[in-house]
Amino acid sequence: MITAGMDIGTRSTRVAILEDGKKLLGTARATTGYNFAAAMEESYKGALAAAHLEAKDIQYLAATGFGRYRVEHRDLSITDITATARGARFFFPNTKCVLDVGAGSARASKINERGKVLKFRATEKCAAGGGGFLEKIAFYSQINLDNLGSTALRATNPVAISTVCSVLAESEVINLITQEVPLEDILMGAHQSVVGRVLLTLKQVGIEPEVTLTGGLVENPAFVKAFEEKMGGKLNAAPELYYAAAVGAAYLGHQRLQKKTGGAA
Amino acid sequence: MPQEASLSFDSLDKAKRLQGEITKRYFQSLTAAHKEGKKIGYGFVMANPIEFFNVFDIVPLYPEVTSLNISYRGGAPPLIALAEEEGYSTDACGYVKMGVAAATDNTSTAIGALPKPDVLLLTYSGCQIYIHWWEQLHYQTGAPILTIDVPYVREYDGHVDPHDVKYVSAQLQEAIPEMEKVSGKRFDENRFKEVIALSAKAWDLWGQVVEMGKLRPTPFDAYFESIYYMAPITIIRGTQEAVDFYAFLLDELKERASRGVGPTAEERYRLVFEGVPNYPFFKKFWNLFRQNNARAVASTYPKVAGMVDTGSFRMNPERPFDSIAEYMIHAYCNWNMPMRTRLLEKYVRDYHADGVVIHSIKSCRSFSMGEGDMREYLAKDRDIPTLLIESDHVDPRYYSEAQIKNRVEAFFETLALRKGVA
Amino acid sequence: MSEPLDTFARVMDDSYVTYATVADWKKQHGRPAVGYFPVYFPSEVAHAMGYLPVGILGASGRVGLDMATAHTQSFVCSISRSVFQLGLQGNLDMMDVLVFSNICDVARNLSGITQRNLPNRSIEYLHYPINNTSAHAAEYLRGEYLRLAERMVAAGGHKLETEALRKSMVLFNRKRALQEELLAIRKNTPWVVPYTEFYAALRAGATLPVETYVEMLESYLTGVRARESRSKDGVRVLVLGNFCEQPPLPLMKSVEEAGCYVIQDEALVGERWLGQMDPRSADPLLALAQGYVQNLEPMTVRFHPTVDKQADLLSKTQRLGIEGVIFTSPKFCEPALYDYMIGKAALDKAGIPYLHIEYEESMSSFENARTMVETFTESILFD
Amino acid sequence: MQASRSYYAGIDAGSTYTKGTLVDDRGRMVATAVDMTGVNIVLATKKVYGLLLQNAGVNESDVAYVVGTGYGRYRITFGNSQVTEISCHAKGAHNLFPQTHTVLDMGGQDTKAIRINQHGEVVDFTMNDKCAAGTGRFIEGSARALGLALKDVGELSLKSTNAVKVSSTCAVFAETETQEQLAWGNKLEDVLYGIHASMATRAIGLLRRVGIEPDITFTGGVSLNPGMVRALEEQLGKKINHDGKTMFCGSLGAAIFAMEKATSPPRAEVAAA
Ligand SMILES: Nc1ncnc2c1ncn2[C@@H]1O[C@H](COP(=O)(O)OP(=O)(O)O)[C@@H](O)[C@H]1O
Ligand SMILES: Nc1ncnc2c1ncn2[C@@H]1O[C@H](COP(=O)(O)OP(=O)(O)O)[C@@H](O)[C@H]1O
Ligand code: SF4
Ligand code: SF4
Ligand code: SF4
Repeated sequence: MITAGMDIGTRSTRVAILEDGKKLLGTARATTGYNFAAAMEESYKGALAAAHLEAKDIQYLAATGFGRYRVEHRDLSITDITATARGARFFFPNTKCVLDVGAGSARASKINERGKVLKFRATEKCAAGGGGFLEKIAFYSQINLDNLGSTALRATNPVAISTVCSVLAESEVINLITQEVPLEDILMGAHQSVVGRVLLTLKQVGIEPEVTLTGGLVENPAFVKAFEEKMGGKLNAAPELYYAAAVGAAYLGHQRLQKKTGGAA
Repeated sequence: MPQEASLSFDSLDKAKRLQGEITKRYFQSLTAAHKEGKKIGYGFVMANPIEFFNVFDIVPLYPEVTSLNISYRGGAPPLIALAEEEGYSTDACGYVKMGVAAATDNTSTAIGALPKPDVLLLTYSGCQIYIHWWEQLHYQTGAPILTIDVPYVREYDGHVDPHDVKYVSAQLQEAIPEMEKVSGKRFDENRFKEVIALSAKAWDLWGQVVEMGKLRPTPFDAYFESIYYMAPITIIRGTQEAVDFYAFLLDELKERASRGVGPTAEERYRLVFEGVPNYPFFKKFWNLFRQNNARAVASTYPKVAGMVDTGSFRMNPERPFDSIAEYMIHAYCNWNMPMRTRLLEKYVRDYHADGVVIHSIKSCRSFSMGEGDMREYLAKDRDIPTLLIESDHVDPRYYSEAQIKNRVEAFFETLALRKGVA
Repeated sequence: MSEPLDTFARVMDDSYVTYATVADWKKQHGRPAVGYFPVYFPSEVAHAMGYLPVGILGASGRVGLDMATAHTQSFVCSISRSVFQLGLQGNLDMMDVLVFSNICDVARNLSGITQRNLPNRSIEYLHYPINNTSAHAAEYLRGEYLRLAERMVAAGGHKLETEALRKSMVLFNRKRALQEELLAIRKNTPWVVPYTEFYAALRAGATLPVETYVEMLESYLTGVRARESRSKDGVRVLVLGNFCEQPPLPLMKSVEEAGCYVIQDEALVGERWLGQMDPRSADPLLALAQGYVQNLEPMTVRFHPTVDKQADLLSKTQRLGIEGVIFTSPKFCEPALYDYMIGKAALDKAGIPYLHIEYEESMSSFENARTMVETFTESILFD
Repeated sequence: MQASRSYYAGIDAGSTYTKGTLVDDRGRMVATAVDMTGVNIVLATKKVYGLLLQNAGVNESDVAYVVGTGYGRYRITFGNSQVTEISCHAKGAHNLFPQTHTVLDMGGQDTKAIRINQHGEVVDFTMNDKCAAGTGRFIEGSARALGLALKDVGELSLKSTNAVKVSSTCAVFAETETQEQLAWGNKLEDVLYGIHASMATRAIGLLRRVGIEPDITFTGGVSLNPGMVRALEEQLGKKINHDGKTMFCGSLGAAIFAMEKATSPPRAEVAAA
């Protein structure tokens, strides 16, 4: 049984293909931009290619993310909170808390052993924290996003950036830059500031290990480190978790399909 | 009204130290209260009938006073974080968040662990968040709420209907049995009158202090220094100690005036301030003005302790309940916005000020909602240079130094132009 | 059937900005109108004096806030700014009297700045007592009503006569009884009346003259009773927090689309929340005041020394068969945010699922809220 | 060749760009220069100053006085004094458009409304408050979400025939807001114009705080954005002054201040920090 999950996020569109809800056959991503259709097609084709499959092989397609209703040939649509929870458990079966950090905002949820969401919180306006802020900071400091985390890790004396609204936090960063505070200290401070907001959301649902991080920031080592330090515990983070929502959607698609066909593979 | 007198200009600055000692003793009395078998009553600064607490020997704890002191020492963030983890919004008043966090089991603060309330006296005047705050504490600690409903001064000409005074006065009397129950003390009318007589003396002296701002140059900063000086009128009013303090302060300021010294090297600008100060960055904030040789000659914030300079009330031992009621009704934030706006304008005129600074805090809609309109009126209709800046009184996350500095500097650039041209 | 509904929809539509219904009524009757800011207002008094009482409920994003922005800061709720904007751009000109009250600091200060900026108008402020344990509270409120009545005479109304007041009380009792019936229908068979329809029917009641409204609501209810509709499955939710600033309808729609039935909410709660008042009382004005003071149904912006909000919430969820509670708070609305904390603590203890979302009357992006509501429903429905 | 020491420079070290302007002894704009501010402000200001001299073809020794402005004004090591960008934008706008009474400056992180008198002096000013909604960041956020270049956003929005209502201009949620409007099936240009219109409403709110008196001059980086110009003009119902040079108003004003400071006897000095 081959199922696919498609996650249309504000920044990127991601596709994952699963076999029997167990084996990850392939993934791909594309920038969402303003042409959703193109992003969907690109990522879908990419995942098929990675899985060495053709379109007709896909028996079920589950869509998630804010653009889920735009996927016309979808069989099912699920919210990204539900999908991410299942995806996190797919990779880390002992996950109790999921923390999904995207470009704009973060969501924390507490889940049970079957991956069902028990409680969740999303960051609200004015206290939102996400990867987008870090991207801006990378832009000001004229460093590549890929190197952002590793540069921040060199900090010896991170400065606190405490402003609430993350746009105003940018002004604070700029102010620090004008005061010639060492760049890596500012960068680490910026990471810590996102960590603070996101951790607050996690605390509001109640921290219970294991905690799994999903979304764009899994690729940022400084974020992971700062988070673990502040939380005082380990965070599951792996590059595959970037696709957690898509994988979770494909997984739920598989379950659904199984129910419909009575489990006959 | 931070506890320590950490800024001193010259030897003529003993009153601040004295105030520091008073506040310190007050905090000690809080921690000791339960051990000494006394009851703790939580109360608000605005319109607090402290005389009413005094007469029952209930030790009043003002979470606003404790919070600002904690905040002044940089102790606000952990308390605010604790409350936000509970689920309180970033948009909620910082005082409430600090208050509920400090009343949570095993919480220590920058001024020690605070005792829990035995009674919550809800003197609802000037701020409706007071109601919600006490409700939170009620559900959190189980302490009973005793309500005194204080109507708003809603006539734009300041008229207060006699039925308002009657209503408040009646409620105070209705509250006596409850207070007797909580405190285990009987109400003693003679003692009540004595306390009120002392309170009246302190008010009178404090009123004279405030008026010193009219001198040119002013011997004190009527905003930044008043923050210290207003403490005793709030926390120990109705005692001889408070009377002595204000007599001492008045002498000190007269002495300063006779020697021609004041809070800045010279007096280049005379300003009127509106709004709650910024406690976490109190000195930095003050410095932005001191550097420019600007002194506050009058301000509204210290009047939250009582509208001492508007003739709105007089403590009178012969009319104990009614005079307290009048005092409670005339809390600064219990005045409607047009009255508040006109008061600022009057200050500018009476104190010969060059401009107005409005420090608008995000936590407090009671103070801040409408300050934009005040600015609009003063600047546009009255051509009074007016600066509006925003931050918060306790939450350092809302203080953006670069932004504020920029605005303050630009304001002084325009003031300089005016004075240069004039 | 569709006739009352069309009227409700049309009246709702013009109650955002234009208030055409009010203008027409004034032209026709040559009598004054009084606009009131949420939550509660003694419409009986206004009606008895020949006024048309009109709820001013915010513009729901249909006006730009450029003028309001010039006078207020950004950290206040949207309804206060949109109402101020409506005032400044002249949309409230047909209200001869505007009334504010002590629901929160924002609304309170708004009265003053409105007074300063709309000078040739009677801007009144009513203080509703919060100490309902005081023996003097009802008497005090009666005094407030009299004071208001005096001002309303000055602004062009009739004198307040006892008999007229009794008649008005009968009418408004009828209005509330009919609204109760509508609420009962939603409680028992929520699939029969979609939320948007329910809301329009309620909202029209804050604008239409009560005589017309009662008639229309009766005919609407007759139609509804005759409706046949298969019962549908859905999660029964209680929505709290929408007592003042009105949530945009698409937001409430998405709650229903996600599979929830809003069994009860606080929309326009001030219109319907006082039960029956005794028109035969020797002093009907005092009866009206007592109705307010002695009503023990909690409301966020009304403090009650004698009511346990937590116990009340739990008993309500039980009584109504509620499966989940959705707290909606207008952005920057402190009263709603604090009541959320009180309610949340009770629900946590009782193990009842709940969700918290923030909204603004003018919001144009619903995706975040929608995702949360859908997830919430999924988590209640599926295992 | 002019006599030496008859040029005056203004350097505006902004949050995003550092701008420089050189004027001659009659206050005429001689040259401009611009570069990203980046992390090293000292370097950026030096570089822009160098570029400026190069563009004008004059030597450093020909410059009599340099005034710094912008957030990084205290980092301008070669400057003689500093003035806030509020006074500078006023001065600059007055220089370019002498009839100006109201200035709207939209930069990267804040928006300012300034009322000025006939001498280009600030009478009243206000800036966006603690909320950053409606600043240039919103456009940047949308542009990034859509993968568009900043300079194309305004152009594209001009194609709009049916602007979408985008009421929230919370800069933090710019991306979500923009993408969701597209997900509803709205046209790209209509969404973009909706964004500009909504930002214009907020900016006009700020202008109203100080009072709108003609002429209105639009300055700062966002004045290069034609979508914003159209939205402002539509809502104000009148024309606003702007041109390719209005982005340099801050540095131009600083240069004029430099000229005034160097040539006139000191008036009531402003005690800066
Ligand atoms: N190579 C990378 N290194 C570090 N961070 C990255 C990298 N790629 C993406 N990110 C971070 O991930 C965020 C985008 O997350 P994503 O999950 O794609 O967003 P969304 O779910 O909103 O579409 C960016 O804002 C950025 O901070
Ligand atoms: N070519 C352009 N087209 C449209 N907008 C532009 C262009 N260049 C800059 N901007 C806008 O100008 C802003 C920066 O303005 P600027 O006045 O330089 O700000 P600051 O003084 O804070 O550095 C950017 O956020 C961007 O929105
Ligand atoms: S821009 Fe910042 S302060 Fe303004 S609404 Fe958005 S998050 Fe809040
Ligand atoms: S809202 Fe204002 S007056 Fe009320 S408690 Fe908070 S800071 Fe004090
Ligand atoms: S929405 Fe909330 S804050 Fe705004 S006026 Fe209503 S009660 Fe007050």
